[in-house]
Amino acid sequence: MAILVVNNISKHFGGLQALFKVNISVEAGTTHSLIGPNGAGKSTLLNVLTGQIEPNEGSVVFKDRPLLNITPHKINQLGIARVFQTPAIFPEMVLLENVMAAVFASRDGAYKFNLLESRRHAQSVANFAIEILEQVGLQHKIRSEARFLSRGDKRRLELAICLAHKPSLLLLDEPTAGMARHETESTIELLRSISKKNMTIVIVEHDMNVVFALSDTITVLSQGQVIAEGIPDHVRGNPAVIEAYLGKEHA
Amino acid sequence: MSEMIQKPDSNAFFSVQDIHSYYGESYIVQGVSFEIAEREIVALLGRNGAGKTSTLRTIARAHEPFLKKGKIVLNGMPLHQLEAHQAAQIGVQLVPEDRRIIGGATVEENLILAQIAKPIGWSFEQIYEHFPRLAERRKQQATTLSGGEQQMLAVARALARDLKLLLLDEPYEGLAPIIVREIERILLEVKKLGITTIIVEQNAVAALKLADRAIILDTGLVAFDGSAQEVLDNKELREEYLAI
Amino acid sequence: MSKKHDKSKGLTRRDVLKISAASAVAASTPMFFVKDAWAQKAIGNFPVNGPTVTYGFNVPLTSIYADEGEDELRAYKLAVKHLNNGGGMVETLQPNALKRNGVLGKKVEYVVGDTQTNPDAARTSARRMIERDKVIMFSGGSSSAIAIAQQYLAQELGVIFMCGLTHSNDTTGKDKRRYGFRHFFNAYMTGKALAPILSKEYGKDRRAFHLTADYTWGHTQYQSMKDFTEKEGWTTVDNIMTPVKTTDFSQFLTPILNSDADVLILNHYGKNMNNSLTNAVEFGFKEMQKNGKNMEIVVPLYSRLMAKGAGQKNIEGVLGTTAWNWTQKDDDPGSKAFVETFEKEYGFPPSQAAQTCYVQTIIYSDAVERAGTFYPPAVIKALEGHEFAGTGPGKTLYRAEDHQCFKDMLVVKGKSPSQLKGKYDLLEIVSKVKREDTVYPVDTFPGELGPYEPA
Amino acid sequence: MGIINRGTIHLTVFALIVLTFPFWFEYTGGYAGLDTKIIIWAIFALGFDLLLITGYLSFGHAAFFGISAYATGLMLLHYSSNIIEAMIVGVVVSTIAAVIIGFLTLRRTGIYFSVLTLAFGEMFHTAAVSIFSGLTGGENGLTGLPTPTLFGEKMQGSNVFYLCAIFLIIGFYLARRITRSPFGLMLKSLKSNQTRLEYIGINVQFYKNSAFVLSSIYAAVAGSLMVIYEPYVATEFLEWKTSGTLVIMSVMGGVGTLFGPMIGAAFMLYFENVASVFLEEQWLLALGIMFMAIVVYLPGGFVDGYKRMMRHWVKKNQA
Amino acid sequence: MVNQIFLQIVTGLQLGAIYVLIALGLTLIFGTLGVVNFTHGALFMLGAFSAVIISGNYGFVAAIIIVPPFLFFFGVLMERFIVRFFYDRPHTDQILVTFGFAIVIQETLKWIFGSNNIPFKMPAWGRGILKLHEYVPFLDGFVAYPKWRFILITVSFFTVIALFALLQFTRFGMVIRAGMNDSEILSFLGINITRRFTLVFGLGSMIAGLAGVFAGPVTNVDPGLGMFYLVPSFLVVVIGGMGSLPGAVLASFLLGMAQSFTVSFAGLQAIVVYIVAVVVLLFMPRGLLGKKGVLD
Repeated sequence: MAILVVNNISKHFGGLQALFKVNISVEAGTTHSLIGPNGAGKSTLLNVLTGQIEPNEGSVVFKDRPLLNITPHKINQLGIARVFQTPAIFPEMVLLENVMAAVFASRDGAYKFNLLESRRHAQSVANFAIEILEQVGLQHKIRSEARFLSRGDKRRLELAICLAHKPSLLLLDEPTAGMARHETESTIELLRSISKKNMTIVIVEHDMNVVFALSDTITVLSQGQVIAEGIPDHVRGNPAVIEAYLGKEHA
Repeated sequence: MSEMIQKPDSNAFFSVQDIHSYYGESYIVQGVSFEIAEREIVALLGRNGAGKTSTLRTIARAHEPFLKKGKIVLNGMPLHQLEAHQAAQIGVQLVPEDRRIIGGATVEENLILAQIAKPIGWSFEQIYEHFPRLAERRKQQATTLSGGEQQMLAVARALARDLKLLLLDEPYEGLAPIIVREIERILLEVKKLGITTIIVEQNAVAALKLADRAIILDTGLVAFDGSAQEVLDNKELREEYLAI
Repeated sequence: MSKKHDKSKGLTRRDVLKISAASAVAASTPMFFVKDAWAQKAIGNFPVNGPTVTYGFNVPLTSIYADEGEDELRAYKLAVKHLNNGGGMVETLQPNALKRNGVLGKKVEYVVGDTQTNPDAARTSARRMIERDKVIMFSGGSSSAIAIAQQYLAQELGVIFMCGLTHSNDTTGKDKRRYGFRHFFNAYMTGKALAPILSKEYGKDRRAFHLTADYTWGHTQYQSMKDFTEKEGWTTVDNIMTPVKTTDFSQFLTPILNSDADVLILNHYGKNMNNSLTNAVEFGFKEMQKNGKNMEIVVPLYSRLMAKGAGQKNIEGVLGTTAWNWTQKDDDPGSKAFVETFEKEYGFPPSQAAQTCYVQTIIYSDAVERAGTFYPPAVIKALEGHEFAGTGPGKTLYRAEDHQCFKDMLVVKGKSPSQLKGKYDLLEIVSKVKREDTVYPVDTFPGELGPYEPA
Repeated sequence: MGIINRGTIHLTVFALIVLTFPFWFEYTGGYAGLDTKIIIWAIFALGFDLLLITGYLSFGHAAFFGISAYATGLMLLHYSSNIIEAMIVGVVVSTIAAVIIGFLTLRRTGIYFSVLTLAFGEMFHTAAVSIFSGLTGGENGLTGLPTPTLFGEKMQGSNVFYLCAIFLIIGFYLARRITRSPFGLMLKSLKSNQTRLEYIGINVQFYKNSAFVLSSIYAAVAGSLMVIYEPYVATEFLEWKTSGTLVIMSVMGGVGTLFGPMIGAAFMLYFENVASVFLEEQWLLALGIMFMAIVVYLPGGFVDGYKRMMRHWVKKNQA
Repeated sequence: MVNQIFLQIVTGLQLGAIYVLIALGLTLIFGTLGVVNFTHGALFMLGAFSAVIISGNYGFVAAIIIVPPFLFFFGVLMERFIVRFFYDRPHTDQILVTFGFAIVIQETLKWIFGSNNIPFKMPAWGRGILKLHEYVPFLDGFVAYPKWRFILITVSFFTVIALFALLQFTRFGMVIRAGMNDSEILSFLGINITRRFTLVFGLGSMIAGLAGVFAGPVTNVDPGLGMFYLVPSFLVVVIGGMGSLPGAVLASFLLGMAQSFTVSFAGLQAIVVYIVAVVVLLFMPRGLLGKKGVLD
């Protein structure tokens, strides 16, 4: 069953055609990668999905609900979480607070605010937050301020913030950028364990190791258009993909 | 990794010695060292976020990232003690990512701006001779140029200055393949001029076509320093650090 | 006679306040008509303990009326000196109960506060004097808003306030308070004194355009000027209310240029007056001809310091009223004594604000001596309806019903630079208006004085 | 958790300091009356901090202080001298204004927000002295108010002090609870990263507005108490200089610390009324220089300075 | 009727001219350096004080010659010793520090000169009125307006022209315009943009000084002047669009006209400036002419 369907999305900025009649269908419980050279429209597509950009035409359907013309926080409340390319965390807050904010948001929704509830006494929230931090491997740093983390750890933290919502769809924008190799590997493991919990994941990624290690399906974008789609092996051998992405001579 | 880091030689034409730089509180360049001989062209490679652009910007003495430690020496001049404009005046030229063409100014004004500070390099005649496209559009608003033309202008702007070290940051980024070929042709021409160059490029294959040598960065550290051919031949190396 | 009531030695001021509050009901019986039957409870900072008594001088030391404030302060200091050692009006006051050894044998000391020309700051500062420095009386001010604000505070806390420079009808009109006394004249009296002279100087068939500072003083001034000039046969063409903060009045002057008005009346004071007059002169109103007559500018309320701020050239020939001018030193012994001692002390002549504040301090002290106690209701009684001489030309009356003072006042005109005799000689006296000519019935304005003992 | 935890201790100590304020304040050169004023401004500053936590610098908070003051004053004047109705009306009217202004201004950020709030604030101030001068008494302020009462008891002297003190203690308790609640966490997150907050499913606009309204309620309570303390309403209550003073107090004390702005308020009023005796007219100049020095060298204000000192001291003692 | 409308337009123009002179420097500094300068009103005031003192002692021409360079110098020092350290700090910090400095300037002037108005004597050539009906054909009867106001409009006009010319046609201007767009790339091209920014700050202050010289005689001179003009000049800059010079000019005249045409409605007149600001900002969040700067 397709959890997310992108229908004929087009978007242009002035004269630049960022997306042209893009169709993608993401199956529930799978990991779906979007690849393509810089400027291919991957980030634009993510922005369309999370309500930052209004497309010029087309529609997006998530769990049979249209996803356009609603604000990012509503999209999030529907169950779509996003990890940004540059980690979007709360730098001045400690890790526990970072995740607890997300847990509270998920528990209370967009409007209800618990004015007088003590955070210190919200044990179940804190426990859940710690549990998630453990899941991403940050349990030993829960009292340090987020801005002092390394880039890799910041990304893990952001992932933890997103997981706090128990989303049904996780959007990852270059989750391993800036990570050392061993970090990348543990991130792959982490994502794999997450996807095993029946989570649908959409990844935009440059690192082919990551892409091929994780993906059930790969969609290749080039200059705003889908040029190939399919299982990893199928995509790997596709000449159009090689030309556009890997470079002709050394495919 | 450490065995790959070479001891910097202070006699080199250009050397970077154990530089550490920060964006605010994030520690980006974590102790990079390398050296480059005169007229050499080096490709600085690595995956997204490996610290390539930050290294270039540190060399160009940009305000950010902030260099906390380390030395950068060009032709005996201590670059690490200078500000960006001073670095530019002794011959460092950065052609930045996104070209950074100055909006609201014409093509020619962009070139004039490049020649306000002394010393200057190519004259306009020379530039227009090599870049006839720019000559055609000299009175046009520079931001209305196509991506490829903007890249030409960015390179021309660097040549308009008397340069000793050219830093190219992602010269092919966001350009259509046909334009990439044209920029490639220009860069090959620049190569013939014998200017010492560092080129950062995501498209490693394209970069290695120009470069004599390759340096691969990984999370702010030098992971490999060797000939360009070595990178092209070593699939494992490519997969590990370049993800191709 | 008050000595035996000094029982509250050990009490804190808070207790004093509480007692005074609790005794409010008991005190509001008509006992006080018999002087010796005063139930002399603690009110405000009464009783006064120790060998000294403190007065509070709350004047604008910063902000727009600072110059006036400084001159007021000079006058206060001089008054204290004279009260303690004799001299000045202490010698000329008639009748005179002052003993030249302080007041009721207590040496007079003073504290100074800064009103910042801001009612809120003025009240804060007054409170500080009352609550920290235990002043028995406070005085000062250069604005009606501030005077009124302090008058209410005086009533609340039971400390007499002798108003400084305040010209609004409200001060002794709808906002009159039992604990506040005004020595200065008001807008109504200005209108009454000025209008006949205007019609004499400029003719009966005049068309006036008013610019009015948009606050209560301005409104009362405008109303008074309108009423009295219309009585003289003038026509009021129009009035524009100008925001108090205006610094450039050109937009308000433009409509006048285009009207058929031939007199411009500026119901402005202080900085507003400086600016509007400067702008009006710039707009050529002084050289302009309208309806075949010379255009005239009138500034109903004048002060020498303000005239200085507006610039000599601008005020030349402009008519207005003022309470007193130092050039009157030759007219009466009180003015003479004051001006001479002031000049001797400071090297230049006093302003009308200084004269008002000086007299207020002297008159209060005299009332205390006459009452024989600092007990505020008794002092108020002594001041109410008191008539005296020797503080300026003619006799002065503090009317009991509204605490407005009536005395002679002046209609003045800005001198031309050629007439000047020295730096401080800016105003030419056109007419000395007699007290009888400006008296008005009490019921002209509404308002209640409130009780003798504060609630 | 036992009953004796850090929160209880903080609160008890705070309450004790506030309640005993009049008794020791006089030994520091202060005097009765000023103590009440300090408490009122502390309430105002405390509430302002709830907005500052979100990173929004309002230059128009005097509006809520002033509107409430006028509403309270008018109630006392025309309806009854009982403060309960007057305070309720004051706070309600001011809160309605805050809801509207917040809705309009919070859509902008940074300097635009500051200037918009400034414009709104000055609009109210100017309107009060011109258009509504019949109602407000114009430049004279609202005078002639009766002595406020509470159940027949006159609200004067120490009565007002303890009334204000109780409000401050409750206000502090609530502010502390609020900053330590999930809501408080969201406000902190709001300053830290609005985008991320939106992407964890929070309606950022709604939270911003709530913080704005909450802080305006404190301002309204303070404005209302000011009128009870001094049965008089000055036009200055609405003026932008009042907002500016509030900003200076908060910054000097230390933004986002709850204690800081209160300390800033106390310091500034103390400085204005006590230190001005030595500095005379130059106290404002001294204050300006001090303020600049704090912005340049100690952006965290007094509270930060204290923390740094303590850290330094601890380090020294450890060494 | 025609007369009246004409006069109100002239009044609107000259009110706008004062706003232009004050707001121009403010928006130039914001547009180029990205600094929100709450000291600007105080700089204008400093200009007016210097002008009144110098013209009182040495004549008005001396004030024209001395005051703008003095303010230029003052601005350079201010940039060098205060503002420079706040380029990388948030706008709110810039507001705070410049607000603090404005208080310091104001209180210092108050200390030295007292709080009362210092009368500003107009030079003889600026006094008197212009009889407009002699020049403008459709006016009938007697229509006059002070000469100084036209001088003010003219000075304002030429200042705007000069600033535009400086920015459009000189090398310095080209660098500055480019710097407003992207100052970093200029430093990569070897240009010491910091030094030029210092000069721009000086230039902005100099215009404030010029405003002090020419607007001083009509606004009068006292230490409240700076704070008084601070709020409206910020409104002008924000309404016009932060950093947009044409926007500031447009907004100045918009506010001037709004004030001039509401003059007979006392209450409205007092708040019209704020109403315009609120309405413009609510519907055009970036002000009338966006925020992209002089180049657009």
